[in-house]
Amino acid sequence: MHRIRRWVPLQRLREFSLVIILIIVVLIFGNQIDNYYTPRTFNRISSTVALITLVAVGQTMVVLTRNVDLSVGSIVGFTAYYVGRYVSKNEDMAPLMLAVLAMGIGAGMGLINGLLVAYGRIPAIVVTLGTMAIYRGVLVEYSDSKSVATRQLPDWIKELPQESILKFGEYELRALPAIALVAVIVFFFLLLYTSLGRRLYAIGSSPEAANLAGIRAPRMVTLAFTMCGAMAGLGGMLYLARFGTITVDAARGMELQVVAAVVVGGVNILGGSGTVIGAMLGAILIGTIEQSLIRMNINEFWKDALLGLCIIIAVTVDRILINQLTPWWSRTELQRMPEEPHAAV
Amino acid sequence: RAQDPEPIKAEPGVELNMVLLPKTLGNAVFDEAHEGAIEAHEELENPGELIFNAPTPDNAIPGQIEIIEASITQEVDAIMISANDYEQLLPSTTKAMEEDITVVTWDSPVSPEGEDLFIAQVDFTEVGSVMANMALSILGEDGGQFAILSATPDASNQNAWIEAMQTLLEEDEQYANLELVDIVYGNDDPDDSYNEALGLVDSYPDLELIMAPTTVGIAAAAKAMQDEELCGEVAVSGLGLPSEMQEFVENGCSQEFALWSFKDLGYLTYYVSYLLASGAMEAEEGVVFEAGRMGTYTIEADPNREDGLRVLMGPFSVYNADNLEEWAAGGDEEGEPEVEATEEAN
Amino acid sequence: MQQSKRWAWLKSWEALMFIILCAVVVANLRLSEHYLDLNNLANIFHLSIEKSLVVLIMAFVIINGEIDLSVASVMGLSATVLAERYDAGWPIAAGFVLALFVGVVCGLLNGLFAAYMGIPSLIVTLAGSIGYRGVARILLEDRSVGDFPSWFTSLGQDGIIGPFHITIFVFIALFILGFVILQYSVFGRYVYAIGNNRAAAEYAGINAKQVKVTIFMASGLIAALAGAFYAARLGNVRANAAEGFELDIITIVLLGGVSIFGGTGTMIGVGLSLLVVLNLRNGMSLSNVDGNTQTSVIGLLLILSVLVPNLIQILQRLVPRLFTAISRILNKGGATEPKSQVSVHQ
Amino acid sequence: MTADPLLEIRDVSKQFGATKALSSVSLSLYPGEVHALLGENGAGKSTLIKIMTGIYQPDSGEILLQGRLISLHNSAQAQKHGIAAIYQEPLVFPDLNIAENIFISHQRRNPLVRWGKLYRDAEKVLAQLGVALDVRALARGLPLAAQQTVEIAKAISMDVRVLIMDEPTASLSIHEVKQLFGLVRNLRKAGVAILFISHRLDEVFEIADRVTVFRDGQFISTAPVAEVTPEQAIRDMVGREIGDIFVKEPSPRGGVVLSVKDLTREPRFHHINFELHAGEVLGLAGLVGAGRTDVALALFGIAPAQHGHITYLGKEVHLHSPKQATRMGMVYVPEDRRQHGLVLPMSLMANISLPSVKNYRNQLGMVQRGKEVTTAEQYRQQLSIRTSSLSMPAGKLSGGNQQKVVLSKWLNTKPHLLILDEPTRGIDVGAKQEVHRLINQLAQQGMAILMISSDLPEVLAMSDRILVMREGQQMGIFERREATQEIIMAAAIGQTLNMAESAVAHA
Ligand SMILES: Nc1ncnc2c1ncn2[C@@H]1O[C@H](COP(=O)(O)OP(=O)(O)OP(=O)(O)O)[C@@H](O)[C@H]1O
Ligand SMILES: Nc1ncnc2c1ncn2[C@@H]1O[C@H](COP(=O)(O)OP(=O)(O)OP(=O)(O)O)[C@@H](O)[C@H]1O
Ligand SMILES: [Mg+2]
Ligand SMILES: [Mg+2]
Repeated sequence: MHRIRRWVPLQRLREFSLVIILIIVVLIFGNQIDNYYTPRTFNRISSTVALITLVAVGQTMVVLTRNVDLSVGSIVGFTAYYVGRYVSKNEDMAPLMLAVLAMGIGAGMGLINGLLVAYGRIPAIVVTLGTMAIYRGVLVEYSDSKSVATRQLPDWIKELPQESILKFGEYELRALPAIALVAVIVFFFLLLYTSLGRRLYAIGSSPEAANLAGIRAPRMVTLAFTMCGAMAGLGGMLYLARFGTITVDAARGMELQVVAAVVVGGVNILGGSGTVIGAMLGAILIGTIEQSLIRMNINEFWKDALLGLCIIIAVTVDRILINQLTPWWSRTELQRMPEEPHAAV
Repeated sequence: RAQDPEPIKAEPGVELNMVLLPKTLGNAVFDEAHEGAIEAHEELENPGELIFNAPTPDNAIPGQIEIIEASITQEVDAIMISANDYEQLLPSTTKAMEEDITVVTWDSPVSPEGEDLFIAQVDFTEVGSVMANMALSILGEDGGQFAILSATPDASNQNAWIEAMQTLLEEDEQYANLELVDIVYGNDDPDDSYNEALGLVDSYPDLELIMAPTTVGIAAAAKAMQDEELCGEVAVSGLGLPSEMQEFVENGCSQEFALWSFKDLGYLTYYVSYLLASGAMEAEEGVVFEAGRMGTYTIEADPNREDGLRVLMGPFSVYNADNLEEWAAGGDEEGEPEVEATEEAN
Repeated sequence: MQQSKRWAWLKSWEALMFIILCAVVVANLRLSEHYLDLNNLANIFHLSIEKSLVVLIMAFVIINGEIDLSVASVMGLSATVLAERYDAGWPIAAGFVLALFVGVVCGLLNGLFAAYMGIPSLIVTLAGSIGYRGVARILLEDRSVGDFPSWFTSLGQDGIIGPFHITIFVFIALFILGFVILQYSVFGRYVYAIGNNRAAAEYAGINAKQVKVTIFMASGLIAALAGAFYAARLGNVRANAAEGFELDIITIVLLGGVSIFGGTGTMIGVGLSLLVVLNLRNGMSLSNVDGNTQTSVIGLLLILSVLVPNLIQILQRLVPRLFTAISRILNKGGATEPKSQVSVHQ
Repeated sequence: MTADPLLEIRDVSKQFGATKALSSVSLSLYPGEVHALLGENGAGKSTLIKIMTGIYQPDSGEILLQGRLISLHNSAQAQKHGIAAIYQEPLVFPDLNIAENIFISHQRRNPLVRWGKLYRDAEKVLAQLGVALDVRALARGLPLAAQQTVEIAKAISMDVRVLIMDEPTASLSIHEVKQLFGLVRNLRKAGVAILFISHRLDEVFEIADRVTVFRDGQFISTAPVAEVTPEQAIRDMVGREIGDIFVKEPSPRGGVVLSVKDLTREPRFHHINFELHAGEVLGLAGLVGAGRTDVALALFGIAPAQHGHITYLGKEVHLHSPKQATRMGMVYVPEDRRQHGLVLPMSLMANISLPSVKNYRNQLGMVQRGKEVTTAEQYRQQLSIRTSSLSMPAGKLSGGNQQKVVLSKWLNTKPHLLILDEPTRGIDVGAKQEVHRLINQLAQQGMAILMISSDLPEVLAMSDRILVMREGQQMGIFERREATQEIIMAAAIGQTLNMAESAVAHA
């Protein structure tokens, strides 16, 4: 036990607990739904979750620094639209270049958020509530209320969602989940093994201490927002690939799904702790519940209530699991005053 | 069409401030309606203003109320509403009528006491029969399983159409083999609609058709089938925009879908409102009038709504591989379908 | 020093909001001749009365360091309960009481999970907002219930003093109550203390959990009351009542100078910000500005209202620094250093 | 010391609103010297330090490093110049582990984190300080003294030329202080310039080479340590003579207020037994980490004990929340004022009345500000809290003044049983006397007082009896007359007296 504790830090516990809950959830639904354990279910859920995961990874960067980006839905919508328009006029654009363009636009919007938050010293929620409306407004103006239609898009982008990268029998790893997975891995290492990542944690953990320690918080925060924007931009391109038809309402409300995934995944909304793996697990958990409820043969009007109930049960079980497991894990935890960070926004 | 001798004609040049109030902003169909209204506005040389305004989707009903109230304050002459709710706008539309403002609904009505009349794009029962016919033509004589992907559980238009279709399926022998297995709701959100469509496919392995009486739903469902390479197996049909659906008809994900012209709807709505607000016409059953390029219409009792009056625009355009090419070749730039309406033989 | 104290309030958030409010009012006066119509003045409040009510309690919630995203769903649920019971033959007053009770129970659930289970209120109330709305859907499905007794609808639709509705007076009463409690009572003191430093408050013998649960329950209660008002104003209820209200409500509270991290903000600031937003929206509606642009403008205002004072501060700090640097370059290690009078660091 | 100064402060002034924190002070630091800075609470010491590390910018004046003018706009720049500080209030990153906390400022240099090396290095640094903390453990919830240790480790791990220490020893006991001083001497040998701030004059006179005194933001004097006496230094600080160190007057011992039997919370403390009478001051001594705070937390219901019995005023009680304890007239003055003691953004007046605010209600339940002002004013005078106004946010007070607010806040609840945890942490000599007088006075009025303190002279001076703890165990209870520094120390480090004496002699 000592060994494990030594090499598996406490933070992993959150992920462990989420995996357990995920397994429970899958078992329960498997029991309720015919043909649940099929490759199809897997492919469905993985494709659906991919988009949220990707944006949630970026959001994690921001939330770690004790900020939040509520404009991601609008950024996804805007880039989806813009990239769609752009590619319909420049059909021979290379896929990679298009991705770069999407990330660039997203990063630009994220940069604006970041500058306002870090150098304008405005609370992130205020800035991004504002830019959420503004970016959407810009999209409405820009689009002139026309939508991007599937037929305007080059084939490769339309076919991207059905592209399969890896196949194990009928289980496929499709392009969208693969991209999300790559993002998760990249940012996992970025956060764990680079000093940049550690400083993001430091800033969120204690902004005052970061200031005293000589960490350039404004730069880091701006960077975090920019990365978040870039991920949302990439998300926009994938959104375009997935839905083809893009209206000005594209991805409206996505920010709440993303924030929910991040927070359910154990990223502290007050900053300083959490991992992208957790955020991904959060997205998978909510996505699985949502998708499975769709499959379940119950009255349409009961589904929302059940979804809310499932989420609250899942997070409660998670909390209880963590409380039970923590003493096992950590020697020092027992020595501490039981002063958990209280949760706010 | 009614054959009354003297249709009422509009007198151009009356100064009337009019508000065109669609459900939400940023939806292509409502912009087309706006174009139609502008065309009529110019044709009638109205020196007044044509105001086009709408709320955001997350503030739909209260937003429409705010706009109606603001219009009352501004003492406009007519409000043309595509209502987000059948009853909840009533207090404000009635108030508008009390202030002598003409209230005409289009696309989606309010309860009759809160409007002068309703410009029905098509007959609600007809939508049901068009959908049933499309289902029949796609599934064939032997029939098969199909499901409906609607907008929201409380979208009154969609519910009326679906109900009409269900009645028809039960009553008419012709459709005996069509088995409606489920109705699901995609909330007019591409994401939800996409997932609901896939959920249907997973839940009903023998499903052959998804019928989506909503433009958002049909496009999302078609894309979902395309992504899952199910286009040969599960067909998608319903009410869709040609511009959005062309691709899917070409690649076989959707054989047929239908819609009416929103531009014409806007045009007609404007004409009717102008006639009523200028006092040239009363909103009474049996009144015959001429609506510019669209010809003569009669105000009739609305068979679906007690005490309601309507002007039935019609007809439906059913689009398929044959006429979509024409449509694409002709009207792509202007966004106006050139296809002649294919009246359903029913 | 005396001088600086007297004018110190000018630097406060409330002063800033007041200035913005004046600007908005002046702009409205110039843009629309109808702004001062008594009806319009009543409408400013009346059309957003439900949101305004909930803003009051949301200020408590956020100052206490929590958030309640479920208010809109609680409003919807309470309206639904009221309507459903009425439909089932209960007198409306009984339904009203039950609706309030349901609101309190929702708040209690939020509070128990957030305060006693230690789950972030963001998740709890997000789940709540889905779940409570879901319960409303279960109750009413796709039905709509209306035809309430006229005394009930007249509460929400007819003025009692001129065009001013009784709901406005309820709001004023609650505002004063909220103001006194938050600013002058022991409970208010606790709210601030817990919002700033929960641990220190608990060491001081304050039962933070109890305070939080109380506030969540009050939030449920007020939301339920607002839901009932909504039913009265619209005269008809569907399960989707008040959907999407939470974001507007939170925006107004934040614009009022309440920190999302809790502990700061005043009722006056929130009241002023409410006036700013309502007047701004009204002015824009009268100028026929569409919903999206309205939201964008408020978003921009939200950012600018913090940015501008901060920019001034930053400039105040940078300019002397720049000046120092320049003078240093000019006289090479120069002896004359400008003194900046203002302290900018806090 | 004949060399040029390494760091020089010239005519630095700083004003906060109406408060003139520093007016035209100067100070120079030479390589290889320990320079002590003395001054009353609020004299401007911490402000000067924050200016030296770029946290604050001076309104006027200049900073010279090796004769060259430098401007510091943030602490990163200061670090580049080799200036590092241990701040008065330890501020750790709760979500980072201890190793990372120590090295976070270094990480700029290499972009990749090598975890293995990080842990090894951190262990090395802590070993130098003679402490064994688990470097892999998160810093969240670390006791104050451990936080302070981490801060010290952080500062000494940097390659510094100038090390500033703002009351590093305030929460340490003699044992740790000795370790720290050993380290400081090594640094001095290596040519580091050290600025040392403390209110414990004995420490200052033990370690410092030169002493500078500030008063009310003004420079008063600088002199080699040999040329000043403690009395003189105090006079310079306070601006007047102050009487002898306060002498405790005995108070009548009343009935048993609190009786604790076999109190245990593994692994922090076990089998604690004592009785506390009305009118009695029971000192709780021990080294840092002995578990004293944990006993207090168990009594206050924050971290309840697992076994044992607590009898309070004759009734057995099960305490599980501070509210419950407070209601019964038992209050706890926490050691960590920033986290547990104060609501920093609230006014100092509101902080003082917070636990007893219910007593300030009128019939309508509104708080009567007038009464609040009276109370706050009374404590301001009694404890000489230095502030420009009673509505100043508590966070803007100097460290010692914050501590006085914390004390006022709890004294004002008029409890039966008062648990004090490091009550005079960071309080200057003059005010300390006042606090001691107050404690004595309360005891005379019949209050039972449990006083935890790492300041051994304070424990000896104030207690009727002294309970000594070591690693969670009760080592014994000593009567006032039999207790000496040596005996208590010996018990605290778990040696018999003779061995302890030799240990002290060798250190
Ligand atoms: N940020 C601030 N805003 C306003 N006043 C401040 C601020 N920081 C310090 N002060 C004031 O400046 C004065 C000097 O404070 P400083 O912290 O330097 O004192 P100190 O000498 O360190 O005292 P102590 O021994 O109590 O730590 C105090 O009166 C304090 O109230
Ligand atoms: N300076 C330190 N060095 C190493 N460990 C420490 C130090 N300070 C605290 N700890 C850790 O914290 C635990 C106890 O802290 P706690 O504050 O409860 O004890 P305490 O006796 O009240 O200390 P204090 O003297 O600070 O009041 C110890 O077991 C130890 O693990
Ligand atoms: Mg200090
Ligand atoms: Mg302690």
